Amino acid sequence: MGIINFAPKILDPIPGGKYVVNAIDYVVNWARANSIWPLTYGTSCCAIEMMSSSMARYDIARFGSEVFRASPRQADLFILAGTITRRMAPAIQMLWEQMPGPKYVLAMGACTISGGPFVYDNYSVVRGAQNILPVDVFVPGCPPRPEALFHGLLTLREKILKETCRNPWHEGDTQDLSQLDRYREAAKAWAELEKIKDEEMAEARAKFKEENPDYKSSFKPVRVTKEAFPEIAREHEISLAEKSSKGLSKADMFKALKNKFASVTITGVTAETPEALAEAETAAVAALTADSVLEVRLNAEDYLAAVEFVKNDPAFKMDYLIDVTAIDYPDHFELITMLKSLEKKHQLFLCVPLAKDESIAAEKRATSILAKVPSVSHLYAAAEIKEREVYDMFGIKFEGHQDMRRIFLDPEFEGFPLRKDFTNPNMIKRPV
Amino acid sequence: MTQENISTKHYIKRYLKKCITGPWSLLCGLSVSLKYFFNPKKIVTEQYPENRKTLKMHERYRGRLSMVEDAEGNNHCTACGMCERACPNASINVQPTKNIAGKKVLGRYVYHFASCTQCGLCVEACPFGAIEMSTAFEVATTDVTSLEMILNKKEGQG
Amino acid sequence: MSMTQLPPGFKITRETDSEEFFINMGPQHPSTHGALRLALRMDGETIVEVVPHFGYIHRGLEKQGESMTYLQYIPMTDRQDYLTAIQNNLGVVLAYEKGMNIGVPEKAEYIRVMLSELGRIASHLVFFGCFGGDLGGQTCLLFGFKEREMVHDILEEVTGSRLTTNFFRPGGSRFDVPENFIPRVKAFLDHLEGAMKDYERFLSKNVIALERSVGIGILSKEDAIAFGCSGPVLRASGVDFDVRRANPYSIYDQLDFEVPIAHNGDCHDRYNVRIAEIHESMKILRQCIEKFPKEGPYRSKEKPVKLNPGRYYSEIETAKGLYGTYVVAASGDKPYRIHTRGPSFPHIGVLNKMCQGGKISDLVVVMATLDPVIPEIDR
Amino acid sequence: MYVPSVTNPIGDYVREWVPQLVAYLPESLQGETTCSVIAFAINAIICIIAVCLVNIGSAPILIYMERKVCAHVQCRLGPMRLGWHGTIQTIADVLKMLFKEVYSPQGADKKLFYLAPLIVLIAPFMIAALIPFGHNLLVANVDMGIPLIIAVNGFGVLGILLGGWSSNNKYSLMGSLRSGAQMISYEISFALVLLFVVMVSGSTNLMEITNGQAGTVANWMIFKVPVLGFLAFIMFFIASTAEMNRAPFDIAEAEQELTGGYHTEYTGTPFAMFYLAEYIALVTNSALAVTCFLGGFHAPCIGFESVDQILLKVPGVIWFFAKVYFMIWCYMMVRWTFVRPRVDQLMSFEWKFMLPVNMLLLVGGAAYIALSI
Repeated sequence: MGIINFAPKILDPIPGGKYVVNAIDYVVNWARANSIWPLTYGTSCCAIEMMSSSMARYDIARFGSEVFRASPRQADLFILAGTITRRMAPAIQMLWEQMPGPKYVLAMGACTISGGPFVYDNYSVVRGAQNILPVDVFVPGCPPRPEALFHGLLTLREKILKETCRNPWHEGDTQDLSQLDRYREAAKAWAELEKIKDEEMAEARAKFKEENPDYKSSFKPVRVTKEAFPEIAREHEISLAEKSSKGLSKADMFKALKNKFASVTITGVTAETPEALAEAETAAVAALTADSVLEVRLNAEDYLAAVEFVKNDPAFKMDYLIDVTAIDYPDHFELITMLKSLEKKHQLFLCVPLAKDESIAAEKRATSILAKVPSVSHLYAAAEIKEREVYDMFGIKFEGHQDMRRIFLDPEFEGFPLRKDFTNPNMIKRPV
Repeated sequence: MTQENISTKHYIKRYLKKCITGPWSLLCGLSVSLKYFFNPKKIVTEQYPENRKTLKMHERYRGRLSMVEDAEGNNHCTACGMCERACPNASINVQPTKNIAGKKVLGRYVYHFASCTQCGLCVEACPFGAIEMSTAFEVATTDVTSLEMILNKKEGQG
Repeated sequence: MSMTQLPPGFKITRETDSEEFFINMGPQHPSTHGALRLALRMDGETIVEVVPHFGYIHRGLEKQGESMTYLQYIPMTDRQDYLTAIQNNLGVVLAYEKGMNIGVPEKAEYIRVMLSELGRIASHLVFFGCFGGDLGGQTCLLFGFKEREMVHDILEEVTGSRLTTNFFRPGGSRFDVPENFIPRVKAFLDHLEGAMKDYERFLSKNVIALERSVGIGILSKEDAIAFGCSGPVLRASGVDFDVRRANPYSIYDQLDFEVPIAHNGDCHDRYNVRIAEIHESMKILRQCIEKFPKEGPYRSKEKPVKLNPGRYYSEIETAKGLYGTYVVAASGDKPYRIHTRGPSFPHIGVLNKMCQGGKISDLVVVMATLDPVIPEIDR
Repeated sequence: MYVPSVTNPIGDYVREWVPQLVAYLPESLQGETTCSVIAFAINAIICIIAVCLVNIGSAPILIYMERKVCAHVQCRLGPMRLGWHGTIQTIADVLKMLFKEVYSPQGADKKLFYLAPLIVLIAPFMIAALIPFGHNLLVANVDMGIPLIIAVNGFGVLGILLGGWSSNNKYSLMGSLRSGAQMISYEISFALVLLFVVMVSGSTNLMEITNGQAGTVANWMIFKVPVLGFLAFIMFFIASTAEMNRAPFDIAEAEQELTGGYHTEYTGTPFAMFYLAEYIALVTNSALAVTCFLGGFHAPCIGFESVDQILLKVPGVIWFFAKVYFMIWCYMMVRWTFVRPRVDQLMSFEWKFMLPVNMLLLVGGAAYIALSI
């Protein structure tokens, strides 16, 4: 890595050359340790703290590190600020490779050290930057304060000052921690220790029991007295919702929809006869509190027509699509289309049960598309990306959608994460 | 961007107006930066390693988890495991053991600082006030294994 | 490159192909505000088409939420829109309260509103900084963050953390506010008033900033509604919609504030709306300081940690826009499904529409004024 | 045989001493020609060292100054921990960059890739040789000073274009193309403003231009021609900012758009050279502004005998550098205040505003000369 590393080879045979090498070491290390230019890189919360640290209050410039380089070729330090996902990992590796040596990596925050909040039940987060890069300094915290980052910088400085020409900077090694489950490891280790202890202590315990047959512990754990709080009813919120609700009432909306589409019902309402059903539905709608949203259930065949109807009907005028999402039940999906009228201020959720395709073999079910529904992206432009999300997460195909690709996950990704039967080799089940 | 369709007269008028308002607005901006440049009192920088002595975190600041211990190093933990269950990502291992009387007491309180998000839910959940969030923030390290900590010095009482 | 086979996502087909080329912006780029990748199809300096590629920070929060208790999910919302984490807490807590059927004491409501508005100010100050910074004026970035630090000081004193606050709980909040909270907020507001005057003089009328933002990235009213935009982006296009006004929560109905609206829908309007919102938030905070109840509980009696089975939806107005939380509760203390509707997602969806025909420099300004937070999109 | 001579006291001193030294040489080599050749060689080396010292020596000072100025505008402190108030921070930066790994990206044209930063350095060095730093401190007293500066200034853009093109990176290429367009456009304004100076002072020799501004402050070009002089100064300021690719006209680097423009792919020493060239250009452009508009090395006399006596005691070179650093400070304040225009706006600003105004300036200058005679 540069001519400096040949200095010992040339200078050592010369008498007194060692001192020259040491002097060179001192100067070079002094320069490297005091001029650390970080790379502008950040993915999430830690990036904001990293930015804060370069701002007026904390001012990373005092350390000479305010020169955040946008190009990796001019940077010395890679501050890994923010979660590393499996999709981002190759990009990060590439960035690191583009940096000229000697280069250092500082893992900032819990996510980059171990996966942080995303360790368990997670399919997309890399559990620790050590899996992909050699990390020099770890700064725990979520996110660490700017001061903590500075402490990390100072720690790195110490580390750089220890380098010599004879033992120059070299690329470190990565560690495979992708399947490390800290909780279970620790529990296992403890269980073994406990076994040994039990055996060792067995005698002493028996003896103790003999000597103190009616021993009672004097230790009484003191409970922390918690403040007492009054119970408060939900009046304010409900009256607030009542006051602000304009436009069509829930009952009117339901009635209008029911008249138009026969399949419209309310979730969970069942009855023997159509008359009883209608009565029960009206009762259910009337029972809805003001702060809840009317959620009507209708068949997939009526879905597109219903959305079109509420969008164009002058009484409804649902011009705003809040969201499209779905729920996975064991035997069916439910597609929720959340609609709103900006003008009339009323909301309506359409809930469409979609039967899962039974013709697909059991072993292929988890990775194949199980349901289809017409797309509403031609009615609401917002639905385009939302439907892609539902497709990506649930494997529900939207017919008539222009651009049905996965949105968050790689095209090669197998399975649909938000399904209940989703499995992934990278997922570790929560131990507690 | 769209092409504008305006008359020549209007265009010249706008051009001249810009010639006057433009420099003025720039001067306004410059006056602000000059004001800040010549006013050292506006500097808000806190010099971290130098101000270590005076730097105090707020009382509620959530640094790393620590055990409440008395002078002899006894803790209040009963190894009930409430904190363990409250933790969003299993960063706490409460490892109980049996004391000489055969009663379940705390053996080791393992804290995985590497994955802790410092949300404070464990402290909220603890019925005995045995743990707290300390205000330590200088926690950087070059050795990741040092982030797995055993918080209790002594076995739990019982 | 042959245009007959366009990379995925590009839709416009053209016959001439000699001058066009592709540029990848991101996933690590100074002005994509995080890990977002924009594939640009360029004709010289002019943008023909933008295709955003999401998912570089997709962390599977919703999947993880299904195996967490309701309370454990609150800190997870901090990590979505980390610029106003406190408002995200409020959003999810409001949905829980519906399911738990508990009310909130008056003092807690004031604490909620005040902290949310402080969060809004912090977020908009970051916007101010990033807007200036993306235009090339690094000084604006530092100015914006300077005052933001003060907000975060207050937040830290109250909640215990600067960014990831994890403060609100169903029925109130984690702690009471400390004694010096009100004087501190007051002092901060007095300071901010003066600082904002300076900052507006610094950037608002700056002729170069005007040239860069007026008439750039125009978003029509119809498009803004159709694409599901919300918050300042929607209001800058002339739609008078603010959840705090249209569908008030907490005590926003008792407070006197205006909803700033602009009509051109260009970058400068979005900037103006946000600056006006900082002033409105200050107005709200001043009213809250006056009305703040000194006595009273800061939370209601603790309820069991379960939600009654059912589906609950709450929406709030965060600094970015409409933040909805949809919780499907079954039996047990874990949600069956928890879904977040973040405001930034639709904003990136409309990016292509706003940038077509502009320059690459315009894209940077448009991105800055959309003010997206990528982890909130990807979740 | 004609040997060019360097005219300044040091040159005379060398010329005096060289014959004495030559006397020690073998007879066959002695003679007039040898003397003048050796004297020229020694003088040339001294000049090169002087130019390098002024240029390269000022770069770390300027970088430090820039970091401090920007820090104080932004209400922070800037480098603080290395030396007193971070004074030796830039030295550490330079040393570190020298010891960094150097490599070129895959697919780059290696020869041009490494040549580009050298080319960028040429222009400011050549201009520095033409600037009179004091009454006798001048490397090359060229009669065609201003035309030479205008000619040499175009060199910088070549380096940037080559650097951007040879990097094999789209961002670099876009940056260098923007920069090429920008510098070629602003060259016109730059030349026209200098022409105005030439017209008013009646000479293209920089020494003569400076001497034409001797006397009080009122004789400085900026005040000599009422209003027009100041306007020309502002025009020069804008044009030279654009020539140097400095913010707010740094669209070639535009970190937020192009991540670094033409030097995106450069590492270590080559990058340091680009960095250096930027700051040396800052010195030379400020020196040019001082020479042409602010009276060069003349003291800012105000017309009162007693005050002027004291002011005149200070050597001219100190006045010169004081003025240069004031100019640099102005450039820095502008850089840290304004935002960056878009590339097409920058062009239309040049062609629709700068050029007409400069033309008017020339007309005004002509009218001024006609009236004053």
